[in-house]
Amino acid sequence: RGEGGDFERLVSTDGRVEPRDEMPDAYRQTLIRQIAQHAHSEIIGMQPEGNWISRAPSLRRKAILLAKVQDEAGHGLYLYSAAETLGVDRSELLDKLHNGQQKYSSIFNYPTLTWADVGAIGWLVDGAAIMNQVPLCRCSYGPYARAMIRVCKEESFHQRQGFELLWTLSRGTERQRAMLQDAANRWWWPALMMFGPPDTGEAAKGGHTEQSMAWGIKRFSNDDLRQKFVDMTVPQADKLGVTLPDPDLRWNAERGHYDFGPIDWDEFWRVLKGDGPCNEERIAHRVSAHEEGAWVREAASAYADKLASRSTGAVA
Amino acid sequence: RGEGGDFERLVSTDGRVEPRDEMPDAYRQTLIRQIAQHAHSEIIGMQPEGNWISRAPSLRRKAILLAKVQDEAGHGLYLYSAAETLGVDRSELLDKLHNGQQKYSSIFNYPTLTWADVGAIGWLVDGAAIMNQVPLCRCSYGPYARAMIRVCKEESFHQRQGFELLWTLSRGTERQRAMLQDAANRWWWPALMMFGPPDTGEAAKGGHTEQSMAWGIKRFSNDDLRQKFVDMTVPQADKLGVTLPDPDLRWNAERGHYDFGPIDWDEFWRVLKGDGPCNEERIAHRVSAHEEGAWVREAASAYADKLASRSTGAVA
Amino acid sequence: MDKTIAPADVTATYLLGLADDALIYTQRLGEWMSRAPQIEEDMALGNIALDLLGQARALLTRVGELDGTGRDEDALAYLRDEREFRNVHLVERPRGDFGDEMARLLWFSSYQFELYSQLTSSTDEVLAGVAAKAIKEVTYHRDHATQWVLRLGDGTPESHARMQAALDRVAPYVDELFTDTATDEAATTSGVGVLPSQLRSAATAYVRSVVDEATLAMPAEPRRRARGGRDGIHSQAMGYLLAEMQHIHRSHPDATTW
Amino acid sequence: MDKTIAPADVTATYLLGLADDALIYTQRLGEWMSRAPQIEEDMALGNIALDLLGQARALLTRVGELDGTGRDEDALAYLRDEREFRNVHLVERPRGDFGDEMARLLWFSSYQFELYSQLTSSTDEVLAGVAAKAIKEVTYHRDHATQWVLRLGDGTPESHARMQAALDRVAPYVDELFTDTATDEAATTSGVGVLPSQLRSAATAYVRSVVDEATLAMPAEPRRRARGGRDGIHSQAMGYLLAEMQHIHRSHPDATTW
Repeated sequence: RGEGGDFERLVSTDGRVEPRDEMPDAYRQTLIRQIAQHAHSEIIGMQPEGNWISRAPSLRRKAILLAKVQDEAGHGLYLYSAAETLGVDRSELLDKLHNGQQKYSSIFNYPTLTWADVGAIGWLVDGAAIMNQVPLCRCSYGPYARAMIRVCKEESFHQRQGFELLWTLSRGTERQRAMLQDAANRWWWPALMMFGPPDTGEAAKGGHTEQSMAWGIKRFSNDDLRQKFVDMTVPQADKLGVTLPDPDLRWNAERGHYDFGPIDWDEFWRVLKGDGPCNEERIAHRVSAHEEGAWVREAASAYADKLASRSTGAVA
Repeated sequence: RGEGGDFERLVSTDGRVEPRDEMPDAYRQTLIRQIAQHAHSEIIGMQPEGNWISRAPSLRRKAILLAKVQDEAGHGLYLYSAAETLGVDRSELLDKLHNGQQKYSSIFNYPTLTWADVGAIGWLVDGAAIMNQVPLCRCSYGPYARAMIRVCKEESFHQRQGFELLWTLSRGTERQRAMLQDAANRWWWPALMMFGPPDTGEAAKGGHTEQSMAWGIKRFSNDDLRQKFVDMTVPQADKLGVTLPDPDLRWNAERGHYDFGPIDWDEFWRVLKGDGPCNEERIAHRVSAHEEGAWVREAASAYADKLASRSTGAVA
Repeated sequence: MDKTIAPADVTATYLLGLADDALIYTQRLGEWMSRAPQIEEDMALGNIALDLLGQARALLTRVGELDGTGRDEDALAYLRDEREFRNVHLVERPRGDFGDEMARLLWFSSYQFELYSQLTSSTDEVLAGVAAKAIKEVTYHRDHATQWVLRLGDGTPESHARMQAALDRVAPYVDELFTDTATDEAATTSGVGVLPSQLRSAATAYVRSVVDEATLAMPAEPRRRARGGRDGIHSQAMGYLLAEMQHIHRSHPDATTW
Repeated sequence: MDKTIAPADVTATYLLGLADDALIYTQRLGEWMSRAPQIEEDMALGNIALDLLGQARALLTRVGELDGTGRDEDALAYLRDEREFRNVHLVERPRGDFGDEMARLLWFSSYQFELYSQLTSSTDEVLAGVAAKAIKEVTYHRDHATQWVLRLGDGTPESHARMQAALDRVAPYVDELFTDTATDEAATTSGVGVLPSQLRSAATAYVRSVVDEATLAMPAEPRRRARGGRDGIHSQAMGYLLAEMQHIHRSHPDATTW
């Protein structure tokens, strides 16, 4: 403890770095950025799904959706707490979300246009998120790894619920099935983009992947995770009777994987840089909730101070 | 002209008093109050019907309703203009509406709960209004009388449209007919209250009716107008297949009129004094439109001043 | 309305009022998701909404069994028209600021607390069961509202003023909670229900104790009072709430499952 | 979307875009009734809404004749789902302040002015007739917006700032008005329609002249651009607009007349 060597040894032996351990500043900053982005994604992710709470077409689905959006708030909290162990605080991170210094997952810049989108988010977006997150349960930073274990457990539950919602539509009327197909058409490619730009082969040069892997934060490349996701999801689409919107998608027996067509990275970068359908709306919604709640948070803090000083007074 | 006798002579010979004529201050104040209340009723009356523009169940009805609400704005304008001939201005009258110093017809403190209410307002509320207003076309004050001629013409059109809407419902499904009956149940008594409290027999003492009649502002008592309205409306209800919610309602061959049951004047006074379903809402809606528009009105006025001073500058 | 539109069975009609209160309040609380002052509060309001939705579902299902129409919870929630909803105006009131929500929740949970405390001995076993479960939930709701009214009332000068204003704005909706209808009387006679008027003093005493401790004042007698919700007479806000809630369901009349 | 959901007939699909623009903008303008800054403006916005509703009704009726489904104007307005609406995002944008509305109206009426000026010679006679009538209406709409942008831009410092901010907020929605779709190209080839891209410079020049005279600045290239409306990809506001518009009609599936 206290020696520079501890960190290297911990990481190289697949041990867990804990908050009290020394760690390189770059490692700390990378983690803060990544955990914050992850937390922000949970919080912003409440909006596209929250959009359907009032309109859910059955009370059972309304309850499931309410519980899911509530879980996302919970995930946000665990993750902000994990980030706080690295010496930042939540309000600082929220400020950076609000002023654009920190990002959230670009997938949430797409709108939820039909009820089937709620299912598609569970099936595809949560599915992709889990693929990204399961390896993080073995992340070198202990608090993050432990938060991810809890998050992943709940996310798999959400993913199954999303699939089940779509399965119900797939057994439904023609219009329900059309709604399902349409949602798959719109969410498939953005879901594939969630793994980030290519980081193997030529594209490996200059990215963060290598360093993150060395630090035990990242375990698989974006491309490997994306392939795993495609391999997992195509059979599920078959079960739903959905045609995924990729004419190049086919089983490659030689590789033992599904081949898939080229991803429109121009769209990815465009949306990431602000020209997505909902970028402004998501941040404006979040900022307005934050600003409208300022007086409440101030009151809670003033009241806590009063209570503390009263109990001090009583003691004195 | 210029002699006190002119006014008395004009009024007693059923002539028209014009803005440039001298008139007793009490006459002027009575007219201002009455015309302003009438104008305010048109403006506030836009709200209960405007409530259904976005939800009208056919595009044809949506167009009719839009046009009707727009006509009400127009009526408000004629009437404020008529009031302005008496030496007040619109903004002053609007302030008095907003701060509660002047009233509007209490009927608009009831909510429009179903689509049939739009028809019921046309049939019953406009019907009662016309009954009140037709005699005002012969009012002793010229500008008011002329405004009323125009208003009454349009109101009769609205009244027929309202009836036609309900007639369509009466030929419709069971649920459409139930909606019609329910609207009649809820609007019948408030419509009868629109003629104001009793002002004949015992009740005649201490009211304003006598003076207003002497001045040629009022031509019939509240009770006479109410009776005329009942006599006109009962056969229309029959045509619609509607049962009016009054067990005492029946033809009295001896009187040559319909008898009807006692009116709940407690409800009338309660609503008038502020404890109606929508009093707060109507005024709050109106005040907020007014306040949100303040910057626009100020800009229009500043711009008009600039134009005026530019054209003066060009001349000089 | 009781005679013409409401289900014939008194118990069903009585339960429908309780169910609609919970359902419509769920709609309003759900609007807070992603809009609360802090993330913990998104979670808390979501929890409360879920509890109320659970109550609504159990009660609606029971109504469908009792009233002879064979409607399930969804038919009752999605396919009734505005005039057939029997909730009080308090719960349909449009979402205001967080102070308004805590004022509404304090009154509503104090009412529900007294209500369900008594209904555990309802002769309708389903209702008694719902009440037994709900009482634990409602105790938490009431405590949650209490804590916030204390914090806001005794927090900053701004929050004190805003919390007081919120209590004043909610005041016109309180009386309806404790007003007996003919259905209440019949349901009480049959041992199914309880008279709302008998809940008034305990609920009011609780609210008053919170308001006092929060250094706030109980509002003066309001100039107007909401009425008629139990007879299906609602505010103009209700139609918009139902349009939103029912639109997708009603847009698929031939769908049998979601 | 063109391949799967939209009516097969290109003309019908083309007209549906124009109809939906008018219909959805009618909904937003109708929200101003009783909420305008002055009574004259309630009347003016009501007039404009009525004109647009008239266009929408004529065009929807024509769509129903052409697309072979036999739907009347009401079936098309009330019984389509969100993904089947082909309007641009500009018209579905939630009502902002009066400056936002005038910025929207200036752009939309300038677009419609150029559009209908050309469509008077459409090979579809119904469309040519609608255009001939609409051109007079739209001339008034454009003039009305122009007068207000001048007053607000060159009025008070506050109104200048607010009008500029409104122009900036509307900027992301302008490009879509002038973006050609495959349907536009096919309809232009057949002589029914006109390419939106060919309307851009004249409409923009008009707006620019007004903005200049109003002492305002044309907004910089916006960071984001709305897209997809003609393919039925809308903003999240659209579902709520349709819920409100369609709820009563959809609540009475067996009603044949209103």
